[in-house]
Amino acid sequence: MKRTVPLIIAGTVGFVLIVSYFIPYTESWGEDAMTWFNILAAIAFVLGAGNLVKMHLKKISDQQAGWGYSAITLAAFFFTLIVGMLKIGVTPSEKYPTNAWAGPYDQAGSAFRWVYDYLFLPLSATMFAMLAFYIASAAFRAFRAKNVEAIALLTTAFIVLLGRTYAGVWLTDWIPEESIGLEADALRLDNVTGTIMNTFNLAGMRAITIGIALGVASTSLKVLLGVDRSYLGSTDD
Amino acid sequence: MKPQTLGWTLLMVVGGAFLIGRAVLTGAGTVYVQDVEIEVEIEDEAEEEAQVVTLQRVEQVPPNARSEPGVRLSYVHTFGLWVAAACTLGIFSFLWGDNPLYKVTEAIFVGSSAAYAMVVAFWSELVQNLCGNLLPDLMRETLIPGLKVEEPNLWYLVPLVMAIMLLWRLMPSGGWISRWPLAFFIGATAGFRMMGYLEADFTQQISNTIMPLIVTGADGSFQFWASLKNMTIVGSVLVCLTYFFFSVEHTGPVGWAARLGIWVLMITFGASFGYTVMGRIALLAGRLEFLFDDWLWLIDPLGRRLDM
Amino acid sequence: MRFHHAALILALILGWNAMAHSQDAPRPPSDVIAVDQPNDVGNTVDVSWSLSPDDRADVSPRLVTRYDVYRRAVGEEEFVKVGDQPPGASTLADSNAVRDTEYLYQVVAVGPDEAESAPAAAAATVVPRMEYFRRDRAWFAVIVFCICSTVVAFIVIARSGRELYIRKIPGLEAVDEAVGRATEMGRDCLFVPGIMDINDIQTVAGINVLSRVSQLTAEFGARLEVPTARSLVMTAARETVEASYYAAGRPDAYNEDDIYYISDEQFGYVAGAMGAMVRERPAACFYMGVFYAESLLLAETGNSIGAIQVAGTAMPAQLPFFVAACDYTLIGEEFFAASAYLSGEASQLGSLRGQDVGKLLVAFLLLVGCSAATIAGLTDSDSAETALTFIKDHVLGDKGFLP
Amino acid sequence: MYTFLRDLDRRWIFLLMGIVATVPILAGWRFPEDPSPMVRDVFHAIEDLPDGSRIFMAYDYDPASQGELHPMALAFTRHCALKGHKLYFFTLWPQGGPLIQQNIRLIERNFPDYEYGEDYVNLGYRSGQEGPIKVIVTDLRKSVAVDVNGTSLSEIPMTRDIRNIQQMDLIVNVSAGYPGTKEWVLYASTPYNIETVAGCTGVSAPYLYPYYPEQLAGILGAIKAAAEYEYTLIEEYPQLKDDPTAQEALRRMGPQLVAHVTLIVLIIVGNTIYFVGRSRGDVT
Repeated sequence: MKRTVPLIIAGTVGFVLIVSYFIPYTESWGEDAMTWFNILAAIAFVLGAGNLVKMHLKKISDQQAGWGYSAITLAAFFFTLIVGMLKIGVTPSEKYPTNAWAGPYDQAGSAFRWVYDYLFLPLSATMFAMLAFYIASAAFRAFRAKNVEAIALLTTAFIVLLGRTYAGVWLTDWIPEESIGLEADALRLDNVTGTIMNTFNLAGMRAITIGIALGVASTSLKVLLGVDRSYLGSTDD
Repeated sequence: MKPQTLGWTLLMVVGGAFLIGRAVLTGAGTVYVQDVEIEVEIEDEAEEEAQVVTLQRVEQVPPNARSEPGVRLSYVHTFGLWVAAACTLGIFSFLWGDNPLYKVTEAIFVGSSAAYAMVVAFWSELVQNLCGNLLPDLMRETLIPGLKVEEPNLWYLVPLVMAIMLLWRLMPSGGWISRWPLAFFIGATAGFRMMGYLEADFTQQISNTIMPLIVTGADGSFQFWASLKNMTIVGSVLVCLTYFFFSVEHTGPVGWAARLGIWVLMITFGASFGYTVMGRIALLAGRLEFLFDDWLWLIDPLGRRLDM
Repeated sequence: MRFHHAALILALILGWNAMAHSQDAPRPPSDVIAVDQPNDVGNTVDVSWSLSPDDRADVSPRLVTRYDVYRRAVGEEEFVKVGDQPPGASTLADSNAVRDTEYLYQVVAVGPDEAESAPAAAAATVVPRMEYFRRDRAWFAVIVFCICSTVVAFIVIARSGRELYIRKIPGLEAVDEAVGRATEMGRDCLFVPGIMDINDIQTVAGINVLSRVSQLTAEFGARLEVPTARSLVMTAARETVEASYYAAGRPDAYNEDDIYYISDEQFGYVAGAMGAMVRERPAACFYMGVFYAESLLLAETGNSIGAIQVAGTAMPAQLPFFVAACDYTLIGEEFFAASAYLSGEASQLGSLRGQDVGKLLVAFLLLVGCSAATIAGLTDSDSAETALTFIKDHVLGDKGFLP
Repeated sequence: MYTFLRDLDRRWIFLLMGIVATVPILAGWRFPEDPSPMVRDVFHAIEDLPDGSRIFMAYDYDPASQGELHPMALAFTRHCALKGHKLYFFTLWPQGGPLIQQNIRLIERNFPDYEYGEDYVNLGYRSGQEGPIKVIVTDLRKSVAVDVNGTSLSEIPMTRDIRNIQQMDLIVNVSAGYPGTKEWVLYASTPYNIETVAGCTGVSAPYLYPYYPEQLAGILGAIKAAAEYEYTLIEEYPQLKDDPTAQEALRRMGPQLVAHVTLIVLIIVGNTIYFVGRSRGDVT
């Protein structure tokens, strides 16, 4: 019961989705399965948040190191949750001016939007922007020409870095368009970059893509046939 | 340690003085808003005359409009802007090293982002698709007045039950119940991914790679560069696939092919690296523009503070 | 009173419309054709027409502002509008048809001020039908079947006890070595199973590697920390690690709280994981699963605390950073192979062999296809041309089973 | 010198990077652009459609990647509006909603003739990662019954006759990762032959190249391509020449150039130290 039913469910729904790809009659079955899937995906956010709350409450009640930060996390969580769920500051939309609940939850001027604009946006954007610094330090310390492979990687990176800014154009625009009967401008850095992207990068990525597609197919098959059941865990509960 | 503390204190004092100076002298970091009233007519079937409802909206305006009538300083948004700037600097402070300010911003980030995703999923998916189909009349009267679903669709009880089973995981015992919806989730993913990947990433990729190895122009002349390009593409795909071949040892000709394959892969990664750098710098530029333009008013690329 | 007004307005509109007709209504489109869309559920009719002679891009303002498409079920009186298209467009797919109903279609060109041309009707009626099998995907079905059956066949062979050779994957020793080093130094190991959910196969592969790492930490007595971005991954990781500690006979050393959930949000998670790294200072870091931008953040932070780092991912975009910043990286499919190798399960090794057969199929199709394309380009050979179109349009395309 | 550089605290590099990005922004440096063939392909995919075509704007990005993708998204929106296309905004990212609203603000400010429901509509966010693509590609209403304002799609003129997104003339996808361009290619454009163009982050552009040109009509990779796109747009529509909001990506290329050169210098210096160290026997 605890293991067989899940295997049957996984196999059936997967099979329906595969069949609906080939048989138009079953197309709507596939749509229904996907609609339910999307609802479950939304519930997964609640599950995630539930876990977060559980974990931080435990940290606070155990007075673990840094529990003060857990308290801040929970405060931020509940503040965002409450202003969002209650649609605080949302005014009715023009279409339904008498129903305040019909306004969009992320309306400009609402409290939830304030959290988005002034907390969420700067925090996530800055987090991402930090990568610029880390790339610089990685360039200095990690990108070493240790062997032939590394040299290939570095040289390509060099060319692409230059070729994708005006520096590449500026450095090599002295190369004539045509010389000794050949299209010499292919040697300009911006064109070399284009060639690398359209030839080597395309081929390398294509091989990786094909390999991964095969990997996805065989793993999916194993899941549907119940051969791979790691998602069920190894214990009974 | 002492000189360092002194250095920090000095930096803080100078920085603080600069900020206060900017704020007092130029008004940097202030946000201005305008109240807008929208009149909407609602047609009431019972009434002869259409009723008029006035909706209040607050709109942000660029600072150079601050002396216009109806425009006022917004304390909420100004406070928000300074909070945003503090958050930005708080995260950047991690570059120096772990510190309490970073930990506070990190905690706020984790908490608000979890709640954010939950709120958005609740309103857009659970209310509209789940409740909208199970309780259409109630939803029409309360949350979604424009809903067109007439009859409750009882099929949606299935995802509802599965949702409850999934949430059962938060309970102290009986966690195995959540395996049923989990199995549904995983089975569905496996099913549609298998088809999607095999079509777009397998057959289509083979089809995209089939090309003439020797290219001739319209007049029948031999095209050297185009031929070389095609040969390189087809050859590179084949040697890279050899590298990912696990059933034979990489020795002899196979070993050579695999070695060529790893070189092509490295060139690919080099190109990837170059492209990624480009993106990351743009992100930093975006943040710096926020600090210099919106907050400190040092630059004005969009002309929002001309004539001030 | 109201009725009176309405009638007056209607009369005005009609009269004005009639006037417009006579003056600046565009000429109608022609050659309207309505056909049932093949290989569908039977809800779509493809309507096409030749543009009105007045529909010209070089005249401004345009004399045709849009085309309205109408349809009427045979037996009904009124034509119903089913859609419109901008000028210059000459096709419309009406996807709101009802299966097995006979329809008549007509198209009207609309000019400025809503002046309508005379309707152009399709010569024949059309009945949308549902097909039982998507013939355009017939060859694709064959390919899917081939790949699936090879994988299944090799799994069966492997389970029957036949040894399947899989080449040694370099970098697996790196895992053992890293855990050993961490134990020597008396510091922790950190395992990041990526940021995607358990339904991603890379996460599953990562959990397989985790099972190996946790076996080692259980044997050596090192502490293992696993921050996760998804609650479901956390549960799976807990179960895997617990099983390893039981198998190693050290259930007492297993601490559930070392495997914890941070946040579903990408950067919220990274912020938490990076924080954990600088505070706990693990000596060995493993990154196995799906990674996005966080790859470099994690790898650089690991670098700065001097940890040995081993990574594995099939995310092409993130591989350069792992390759550059980590001590060892499992690239793309190598990562899946490593996970199969580590699990040691016959079925895993069998499916790996099945994938290799898939790669042979790719090589075969490429060689045949490229040869045909080359010959077709060099000579005017009809058979090479036929072979090429057969492979590209039928076997790999959507033109049906046979030409 | 060697030991100083070898043991250099990485915070100095961070500082250098900060300065390098700051100076061009404060100084407002700009550089000319030369649109690449790929960018022209994307431009023509939108430009060559008949005016008033239906375009599905799948804007799958969030504030984290705003610096890189927002200029591109705005350029797409502006271009489509200049052509008078009908726009259907949709996002698979929970944080994408307010960014769509900013694109809509652009329309409201610059194209007063554009009317909500007639010329553009905001379908909002749906959860399930690639799940919603699978549904809307055959049945839009099963996933999106109402727009963001709670109005039923059957009451909105431009969605009344739309059953699924196969009826779109083009999908314009701006993507910051997963779910994004790859998923649109896998579940919509390849199986149902819907023409698609993509604008994506620098990190994902290289792995989308295998789809070009058969499965994707064009790819804009990162801010550089966005700048070239803006440049092409200004060439074609000279009225944008004096509009600073139409040149956000062009502006961002200043720090880009200086930072790229700095990175190259850093790699060279790093490797010099490495080789000097190796010759001295410092590195194994």
